[in-house]
Amino acid sequence: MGTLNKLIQNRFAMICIIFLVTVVLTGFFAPWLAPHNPVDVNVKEKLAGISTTYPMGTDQLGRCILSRLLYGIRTTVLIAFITMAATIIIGTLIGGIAGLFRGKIDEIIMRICDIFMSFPSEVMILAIIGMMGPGITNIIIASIIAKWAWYTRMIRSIVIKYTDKNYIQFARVSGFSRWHIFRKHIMPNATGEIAVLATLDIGSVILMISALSFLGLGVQAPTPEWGMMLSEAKNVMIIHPGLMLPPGIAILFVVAAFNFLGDSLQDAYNVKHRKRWR
Amino acid sequence: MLLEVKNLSIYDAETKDTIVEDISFTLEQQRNLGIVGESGSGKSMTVKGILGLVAPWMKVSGTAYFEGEDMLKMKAKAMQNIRARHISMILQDAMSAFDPLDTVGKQMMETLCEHLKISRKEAKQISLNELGSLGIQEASQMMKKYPHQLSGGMLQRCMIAIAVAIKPDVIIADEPTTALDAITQSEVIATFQRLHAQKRITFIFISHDLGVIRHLTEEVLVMKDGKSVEYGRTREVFRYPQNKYTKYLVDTRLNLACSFEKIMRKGPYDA
Amino acid sequence: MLEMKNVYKSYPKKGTGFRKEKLSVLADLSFQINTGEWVALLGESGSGKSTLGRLILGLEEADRGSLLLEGRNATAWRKENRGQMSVVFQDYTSSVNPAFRIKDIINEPLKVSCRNNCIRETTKSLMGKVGLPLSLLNRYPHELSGGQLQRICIARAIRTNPRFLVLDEAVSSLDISIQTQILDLLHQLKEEMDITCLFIAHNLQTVTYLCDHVIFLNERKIAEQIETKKLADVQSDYAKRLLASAVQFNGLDEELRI
Amino acid sequence: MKRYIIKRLLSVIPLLIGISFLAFILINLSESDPAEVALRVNEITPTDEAVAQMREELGLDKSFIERYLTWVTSSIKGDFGNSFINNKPVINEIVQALPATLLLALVSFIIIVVISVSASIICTIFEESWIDRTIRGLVFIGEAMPGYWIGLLLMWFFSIKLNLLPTSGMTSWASVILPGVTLALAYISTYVRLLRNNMVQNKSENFVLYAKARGMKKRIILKRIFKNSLQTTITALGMSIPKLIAGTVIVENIFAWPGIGRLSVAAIFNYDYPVIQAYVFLMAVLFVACNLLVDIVTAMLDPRMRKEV
Repeated sequence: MGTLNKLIQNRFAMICIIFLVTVVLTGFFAPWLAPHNPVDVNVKEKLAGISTTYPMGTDQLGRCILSRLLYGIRTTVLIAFITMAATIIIGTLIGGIAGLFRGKIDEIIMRICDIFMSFPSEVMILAIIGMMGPGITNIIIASIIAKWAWYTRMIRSIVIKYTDKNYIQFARVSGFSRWHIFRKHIMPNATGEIAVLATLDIGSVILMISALSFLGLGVQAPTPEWGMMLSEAKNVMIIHPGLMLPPGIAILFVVAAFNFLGDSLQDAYNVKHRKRWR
Repeated sequence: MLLEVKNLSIYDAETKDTIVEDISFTLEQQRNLGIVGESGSGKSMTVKGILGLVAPWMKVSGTAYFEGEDMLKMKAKAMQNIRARHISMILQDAMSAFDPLDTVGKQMMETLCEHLKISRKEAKQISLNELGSLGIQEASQMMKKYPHQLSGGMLQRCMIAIAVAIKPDVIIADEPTTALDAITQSEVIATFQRLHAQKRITFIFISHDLGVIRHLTEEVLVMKDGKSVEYGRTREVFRYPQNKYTKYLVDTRLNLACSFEKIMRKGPYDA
Repeated sequence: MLEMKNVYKSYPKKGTGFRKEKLSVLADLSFQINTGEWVALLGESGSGKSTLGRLILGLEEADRGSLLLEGRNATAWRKENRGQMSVVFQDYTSSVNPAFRIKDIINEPLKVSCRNNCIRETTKSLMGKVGLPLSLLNRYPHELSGGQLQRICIARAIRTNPRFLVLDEAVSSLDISIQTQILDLLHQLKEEMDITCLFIAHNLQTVTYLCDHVIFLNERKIAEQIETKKLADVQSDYAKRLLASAVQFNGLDEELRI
Repeated sequence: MKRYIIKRLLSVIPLLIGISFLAFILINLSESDPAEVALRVNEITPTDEAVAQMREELGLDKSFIERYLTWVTSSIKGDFGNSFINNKPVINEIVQALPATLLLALVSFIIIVVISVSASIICTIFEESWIDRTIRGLVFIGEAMPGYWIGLLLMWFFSIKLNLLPTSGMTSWASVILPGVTLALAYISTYVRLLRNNMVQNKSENFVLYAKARGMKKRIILKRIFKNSLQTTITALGMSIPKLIAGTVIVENIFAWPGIGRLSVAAIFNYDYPVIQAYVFLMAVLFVACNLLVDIVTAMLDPRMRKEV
């Protein structure tokens, strides 16, 4: 369809897609691609420079940075994907119900969302992690709780936008059931917009997860994770500042690629979004 | 001769579409010009091109002489002066044409102070007079209102009042009645007719409604797909259309009017 | 066919608050449409004419009053007569799902009244009926012009042979030459089909072209209901003014004298 | 207008009740028994007897609703209980840490306002020029950079490499510069993007075309564009205040800034539930209050809102 063509024509967006696919595949095949075990400590070789055995050098415990970076994809990107998928499923379910049925149910759901959205997401996540303790599962749960309300609201407004379209009004007049309308008319059109939302937001999820790990609240040592690698690099900043670069750049590139892709997707979807001038 | 446009073409550099192609017309003192065409025929773009109101990526070529000067080659500053003093414009969508955050009166006065170099007090007086002569009661109350508090017809009149108060040589009205309800529409048209007769203002009307154009203009330019298909005296063009497309437009329009006319003629008033 | 009695309708005003303020759009409305008649509903923007259409279609509920279809409660009627009521909207671009092919769009209503066996045959004749080539069937909506899309919407609306049709400003956003074509099409359908129709419009000329009765709606109320033939002797002030303004710009040659 | 403010104030009440309830539930999510935790952190062996005593002391033996009500009523009075760690009233700890956080938030708020407003105005005036493109490019990179990474890089460059500014702590006035800039940089991109898009969109509004058509000067037209963007600007910047205060968590930890963000993270590591509870509740209240204020201010600015209510 038109959307896909437009995306393919956008060369930079294609580069982003290729890059992200490569990143995901690299993460998947990390055990075969990484030169070393990412958790193998080798104190003799600590803070080594670039060499053929250690293409990116080693950290303060002598662990191979490249290997840790590659394995880090598994944690960071995977956690982000899981969080996003779960949030979207919850948001679509609840937001869909609210948007489709309106009335009392909608009112109640929206008030609950209001309450959840009164907490800044950072605070909400801190609170939940504070209560349940640090750890991977807990940051995923915390991020979902912090984000679901916003998604529910966005997806509800998307659903409502479509229910106001004439072709849905026509289907209602013809006597189609709500379920039929939702399945045939709303979902296919809304999926694209939800995908745009998710792509635009996944970067911020990655940033948040790595930030929590940086604080020591997320992924626990010795599991390799980019945010945590930065936190470790901080400790040896004075003697070996170079350690800060690989994980930081990795996060920057992945997040930037997702953001750019999200923007291009949005442009491709909204033909009307094109610059207007009267 | 007030305005002479020759071989005007507008080209969209982004989409590489030609929007207006080779349009020529002349506007004589006191002889209103109508530009008719269906949606997308480029009629509105034509006048925006002349006044330099198109987006930067629209390339305008040709000549448009106003008082011996080619408007298409003017600097932005000189063009602003033309728009301020010589050629006023009335837009189609009155509801969104005023800044929603300011009162209508303030925006009227701002325009007058700027262009006529007068004090706010004088500007207010002129605005009141103009609004009054357009048949608006309690004009001073109205000037204190914000755009969202007024109807489309009222805002349309405010635009007309601004345009008239500046005493320009030409007023260009872009679909001035399309967004209005039938009754308001006929009132606004009556206003235009009066202004033309009393204040001796020359108008360019852009419309898709042949009935309105027939009422208001002496000359007409018929456009289709960015090209001019017929240009001449309104009466003649509508009565004996030379071009196939013009004939088609006139015929469909008459066809539509016919049943209504029949019913009305049968009525008791006919006697 | 349709009878409306003392119908009131209002919308909640925007803004937060506990006491919901209401904006009344229709007040104490009563009228009826006889079977087989084409009735026009005329009014200015904001007179509540579209809301009235939506009430009849069941897209909205009235606050008060009763709506009867063929002598029965409207909700019950709709449930039993799926596909027997249909509509054409003003905005043709949002009337069709952009992801569907034309053939899927016009055949969609059939899924309710389940008469799948003769689809091919009638699709063909239907396209002929609304004056469109069969080659359009496999296209997508964005490849069609406004006039063609509105024809598609009409084809879809009459797909299930409905008994009642609402045309909500169905020609208003089209160019006048296209308007005439669509009106001709509707005229022809009126002759061929046994259908009752409510034609919502704001333009008198289009109304007289097509309808037997005219209802003037002004400021939430019915100003006047009259046979189109007798349009010239309307009584109410609003209808007179509307008529006068229409008369003025009707012709292209001589001004129509009345 | 008065009615609108009253209405808006009243609408906050159910929201606050909801928030306090949610904050309370969050705290009770914890898998471990608070009484046990309280004993452990004070290095008392949690025998059954001691736990039971502690439960009574903390009021944990009462019903859920009862506990909620006591918690809310005492919270309103500013009594959030005592810290598990040092047994001092939580409110004192927070009041002690708050000024540092407020200072940090204020500094970065000023930086954000100055830079994002001026950058978006420049972008709007010179739309699609090289400067607009450059700023947009920087914004794009800024949005993808982790805030704490920027902080580390700045710290390394200015404190270690150039030795211009102190690395951490709150020792002199200069110490606020790095954390303030880091905090601001994390948010600036978002705001520049938001404001610029809003202004550019306003540029294509019909009233701008009409202002041009009636021959207004460019300066006056720009003024109108900016005035129309003011509402979005105030909303965005107003809401940035609570976000900044909440967002100090990371920055305070990088630069060892003695504010409430660091306090709360320390509390999380120490399972100091009363502190976390108080932090969450106060943040939510702050968020709601700012939201309310911003709503009222923007409503006062917009004539459409002013009349309607």
